[in-house]
Amino acid sequence: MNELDELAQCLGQGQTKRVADLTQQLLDKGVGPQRILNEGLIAGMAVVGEKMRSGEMYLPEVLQAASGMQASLRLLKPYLVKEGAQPLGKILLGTVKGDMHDIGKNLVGIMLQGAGFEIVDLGLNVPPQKFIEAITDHTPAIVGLSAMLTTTMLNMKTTIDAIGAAGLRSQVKVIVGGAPVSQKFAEEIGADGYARDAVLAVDKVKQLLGVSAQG
Amino acid sequence: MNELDELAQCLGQGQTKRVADLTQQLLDKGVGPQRILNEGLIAGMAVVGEKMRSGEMYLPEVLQAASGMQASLRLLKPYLVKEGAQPLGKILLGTVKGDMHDIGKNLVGIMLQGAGFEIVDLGLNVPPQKFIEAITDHTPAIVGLSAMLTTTMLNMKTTIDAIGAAGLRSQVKVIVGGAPVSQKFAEEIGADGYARDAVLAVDKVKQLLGVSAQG
Amino acid sequence: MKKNFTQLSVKTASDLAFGKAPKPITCGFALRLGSGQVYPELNFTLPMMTLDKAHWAAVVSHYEEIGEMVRRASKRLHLPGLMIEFELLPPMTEHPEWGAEITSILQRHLRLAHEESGLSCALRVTPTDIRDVTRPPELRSGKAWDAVRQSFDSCAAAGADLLSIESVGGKEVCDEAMLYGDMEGVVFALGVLAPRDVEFLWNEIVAICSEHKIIPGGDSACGFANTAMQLASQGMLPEVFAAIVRAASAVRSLVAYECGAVGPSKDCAYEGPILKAITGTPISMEGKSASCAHFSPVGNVAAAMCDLWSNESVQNIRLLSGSAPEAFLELLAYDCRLFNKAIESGTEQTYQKLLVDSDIYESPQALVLSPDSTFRIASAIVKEPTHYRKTAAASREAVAIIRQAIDDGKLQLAERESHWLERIHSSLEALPQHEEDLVGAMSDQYGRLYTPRSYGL
Amino acid sequence: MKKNFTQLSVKTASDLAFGKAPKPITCGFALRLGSGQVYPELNFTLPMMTLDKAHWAAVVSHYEEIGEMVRRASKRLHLPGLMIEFELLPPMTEHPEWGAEITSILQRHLRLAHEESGLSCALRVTPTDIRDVTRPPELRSGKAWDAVRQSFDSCAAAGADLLSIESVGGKEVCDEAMLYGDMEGVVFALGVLAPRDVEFLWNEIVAICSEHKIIPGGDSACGFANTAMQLASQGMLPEVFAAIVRAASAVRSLVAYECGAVGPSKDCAYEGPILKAITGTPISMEGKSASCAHFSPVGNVAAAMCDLWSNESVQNIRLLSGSAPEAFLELLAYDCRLFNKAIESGTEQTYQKLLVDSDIYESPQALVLSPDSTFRIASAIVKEPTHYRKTAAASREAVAIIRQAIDDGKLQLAERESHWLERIHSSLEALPQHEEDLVGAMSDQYGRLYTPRSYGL
Ligand SMILES: [Zn+2]
Ligand SMILES: [Zn+2]
Ligand SMILES: [Zn+2]
Repeated sequence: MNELDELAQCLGQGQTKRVADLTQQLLDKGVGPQRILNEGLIAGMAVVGEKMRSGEMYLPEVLQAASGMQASLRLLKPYLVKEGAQPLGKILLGTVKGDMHDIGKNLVGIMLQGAGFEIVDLGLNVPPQKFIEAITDHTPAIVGLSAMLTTTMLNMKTTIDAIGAAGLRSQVKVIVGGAPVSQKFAEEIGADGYARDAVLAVDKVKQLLGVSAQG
Repeated sequence: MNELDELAQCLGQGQTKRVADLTQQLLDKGVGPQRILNEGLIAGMAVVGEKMRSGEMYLPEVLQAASGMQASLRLLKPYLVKEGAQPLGKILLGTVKGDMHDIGKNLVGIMLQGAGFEIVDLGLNVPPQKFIEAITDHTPAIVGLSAMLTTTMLNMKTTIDAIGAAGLRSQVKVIVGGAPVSQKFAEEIGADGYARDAVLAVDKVKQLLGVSAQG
Repeated sequence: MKKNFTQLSVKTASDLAFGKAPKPITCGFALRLGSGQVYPELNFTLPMMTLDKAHWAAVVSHYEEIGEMVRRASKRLHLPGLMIEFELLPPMTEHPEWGAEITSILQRHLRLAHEESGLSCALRVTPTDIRDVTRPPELRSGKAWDAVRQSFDSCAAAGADLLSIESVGGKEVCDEAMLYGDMEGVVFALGVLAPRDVEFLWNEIVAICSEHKIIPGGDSACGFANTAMQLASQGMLPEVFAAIVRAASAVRSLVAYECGAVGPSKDCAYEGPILKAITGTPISMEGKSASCAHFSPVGNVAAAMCDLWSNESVQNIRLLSGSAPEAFLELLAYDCRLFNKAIESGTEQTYQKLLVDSDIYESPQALVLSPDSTFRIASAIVKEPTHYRKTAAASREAVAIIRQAIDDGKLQLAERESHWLERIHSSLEALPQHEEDLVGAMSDQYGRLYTPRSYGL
Repeated sequence: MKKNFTQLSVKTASDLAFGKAPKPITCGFALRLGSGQVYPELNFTLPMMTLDKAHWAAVVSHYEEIGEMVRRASKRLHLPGLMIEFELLPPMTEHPEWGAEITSILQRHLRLAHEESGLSCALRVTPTDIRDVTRPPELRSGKAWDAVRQSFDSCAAAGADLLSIESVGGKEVCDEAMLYGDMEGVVFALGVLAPRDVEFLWNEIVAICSEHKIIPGGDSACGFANTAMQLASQGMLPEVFAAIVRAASAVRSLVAYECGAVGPSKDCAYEGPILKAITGTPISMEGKSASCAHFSPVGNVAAAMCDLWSNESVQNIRLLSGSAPEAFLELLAYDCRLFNKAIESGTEQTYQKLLVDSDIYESPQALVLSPDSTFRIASAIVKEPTHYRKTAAASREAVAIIRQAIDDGKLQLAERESHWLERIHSSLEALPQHEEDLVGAMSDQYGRLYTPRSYGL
């Protein structure tokens, strides 16, 4: 097994320390940071995502893998910056105004991070204006809105409309999710995508950004 | 008991022959046809409607009363015409295009007739154009649309829109009903009223036309 | 080749059980019915939308979504087996290729479920009986009948495992007779007209099924007896009327079996227990599980003899938990666990008694569905030689059952109900001995509503 | 005045029954709970809409419509009794007068139902615990807590017959601990933080209830154990984890009873049976009947000891039959007929066994809800002196129950599940003997998530 494959495998096994060590070894050998990221980390996390989807891995194990990825990224970051490498994409997340549920949104954030995306999480009960400011500040590729109540889901529409009124709608894709939300509702309020669960949210983001399963 | 009260009572008891005889007696005595209609027939049918609503009378008994009313009206008609009396109002009924259910609509027609309204029933599977022609021909005060399928209820909207496009919408009030229909849906498609069942449909029609319970 | 059922398939009322039928059948992907297990039969329909060529992609995506849900949920719920029913909507029957397309989508998902997780399952397909598009209905020829026949053939070719229909012959008369509370007219519609149409129709369906080597399921008196049930629940008709129509309606549905149907009967055919008692074939039933589709006074007792347990129909809309079809599939699954655990543990008679006793004295409509009533009505039917006399006998037996429960002090009826019971009793007693006499009288009264040639009259 | 439950309210597991509680209560309009009958508890919520001042008329009309439906349907279904629960939405708690207005509407309809048809009924009102509007939550002071307290008071004044809440103290830590599969953190949240908050909160609620002479119902570990159940159903957490969290969560809910709550517990408190075993108070439960609100692996077994049978929540939207709340009320009514007929006929143990045995070996989450498991977990809880040690003991007993079922060959677990069972077992064995030691360790790990002063720490 080559060391990149080993890195991917250790990631999936949650061996955080070993992942960091292997990353350092690869860097020392002169392997490009972008290659380590793509063929080691993101490839490893793709397998993790697959296993989660098929029911072979639970969230705590995925989080363990994700923390290995973070450890490795901390080492890679200076090199990536030096190379001017682009992250896979930035995603802005938030639960809409009036809604205090955040566990579902948090899951989506964790899964997306594992897939190599950068996450900006605005938390819960987020008014439209705060989304607009964050879009201006962070220029995300995608905004993810969450709502868990039939009486807050229309605030997703309010938020999308406000983003439009601020002239920012063409800069971002918007995805929505949460217990009462459906594909039909997503279409009706002018969202670009809907996902039933956190695993499918990753697929939807990749699809919207034209990113293949392997990153 | 005066004879008008007796007429009303016999009507409710389904004594068709006696209702006709009493009507003739009253006419012979010079009682005005409009008074016989209002204080005898419509008053009697109002009691019948109440009893149906409270569960004291079943439909076959209501129909029996309605046929008494028809027998009486046949006698009154020439006098009413001579007096230039106006009927309580004309109602156009039909099941919308694509929908073959007519029992619910028929019930509404029967109940409305009993309440003194004139009914024009277009039957089932009625295309918008046929409604438009009938509005022009019959100048009804109210159009009642029925649909029983989730896949035909939108044809109510199509029909209302077509009536609008033909410039006839301001001439009629539109009420809707049927298993999948709700108050909210009625409002969304621009109907003037909704009724959950045949008894409530009579109330709704009276309310829209500003007719009191006693006619 | 027409069967004539002259005796019952069971010896006593206590032989009538859920999950067990004297003549089990196997269909689709190894789904064995009536041999010791009850399975869910899932039903669903489209939410509010326009069903035409322009919206066809949206229509298809609903059925794809339901198919995927079925595969996911059958694993989650550890389903031991599953029937799904695809009830066509009228335009899908008018355009037989549309119904066939959805049939093949659902068939594909069931095949995948069977391959992926070994699910025993089958697809029931039920074209719409659109022959009443004209009034009076044209039952044996014309565009509508051609489309219905083509729909059966196309759906069979596209992967239906069994075919059913809710046929409408005689309904044009029954509807009006019921509104006027005319039991004589109801017996004419159900005992004279309807059997003639069911025979015509099911000879065709059985031929199509045998050509495609699939199973002719059964018919449903939905348009007759469930209409009566609905009118009763709205206070338009007496409950006793609806109860008696229920019993009377079994005969016209039985004709499908005389012509070669082998079950399972349709879910909304609450006359199913009577059919099971006579023919021995497995039946599908619905009760409280169908509260998404209609309310009823027979929520528990309807389950007493079922082999499939159905939700009748629910729009593919979103509830808080997930899709409404998934919510009702979960309900069905848990109900079926109870049936099956009861059979496994030998307590099925205790459980059946709970299902029966919890309902039967709350409503005469529930009373006529008990195993005892079923056995009595079925016995009355097989003793008589003709469909007309069978129908009259079933009605009379239902009256006798209700009267006896009142006499025993077990069933309390409002006075208005008792009055109607006696009125119906008198009508039934006054029925002519000879069918021809009834036909003559009824053609005077209802002749404008039907065409004799549609019934070979 | 704090109660200390040191022994169970029942002698054996077989004393745990549906419809009967050692300490029955009477509430509202002569609704007697736990004394031989099970009644429906109907729940409902708004459909998709904006909840603000501008849309208030539309909000009101939904609750009026539901109230009218309840009056009509309770007659149609011959309901012997009914609880309805009004669960406030967050803005209705933020504006206590809004919640009070809806309370008085529903109260009026129940009074009319009682007057018109003698229906025994009561109104449960459940303000939203909005104290987690800030992170970390401010539990004992501030605007949110003021609103919650005012909401209880206003709803009590407006006609609530009993008060409940789904309190959130400790949830901020439990959520994160669960994501990381950290059982130590879960025990800290459920056994150290949550009981302190429940005690604070229920002292207040009991005082408000006694002032208004109404009944302090109970709390629910919904935000903890049902979150775990949902994560398990999405494949995010092992089922064994959710099963053990369920057992552990009973202790924090028990604290409400220590402070004076008398039941019935909340429907979504699946820990209810444990509470009933300990306190003897009637409980509300939900299972397959709540498939409108969420799916679960405990559809039948959840009914085994219920005194109220609930649908948890359903939007007031239209199904084919009528409104969704009416459809689910019908389901509840028929299920209750079965419970009550079983009690009446003396077959309740057979029926309970069906409910239990049909589920318990399909999922460890179902297993821990059986009467036997309930009795064991409850016994483990009352033996220990502190909430922390009670919580640890409940968790360990749940592990022992699951292990034994595996050893007996009755429960089959996937290898990944067994692995987690052992991992959890090790965490529980490694818990410090003294609470202070756990608090120290956990404040390092989770200190950023909570404020000690919210827990009097
Ligand atoms: Zn049907
Ligand atoms: Zn059906
Ligand atoms: Zn809850």
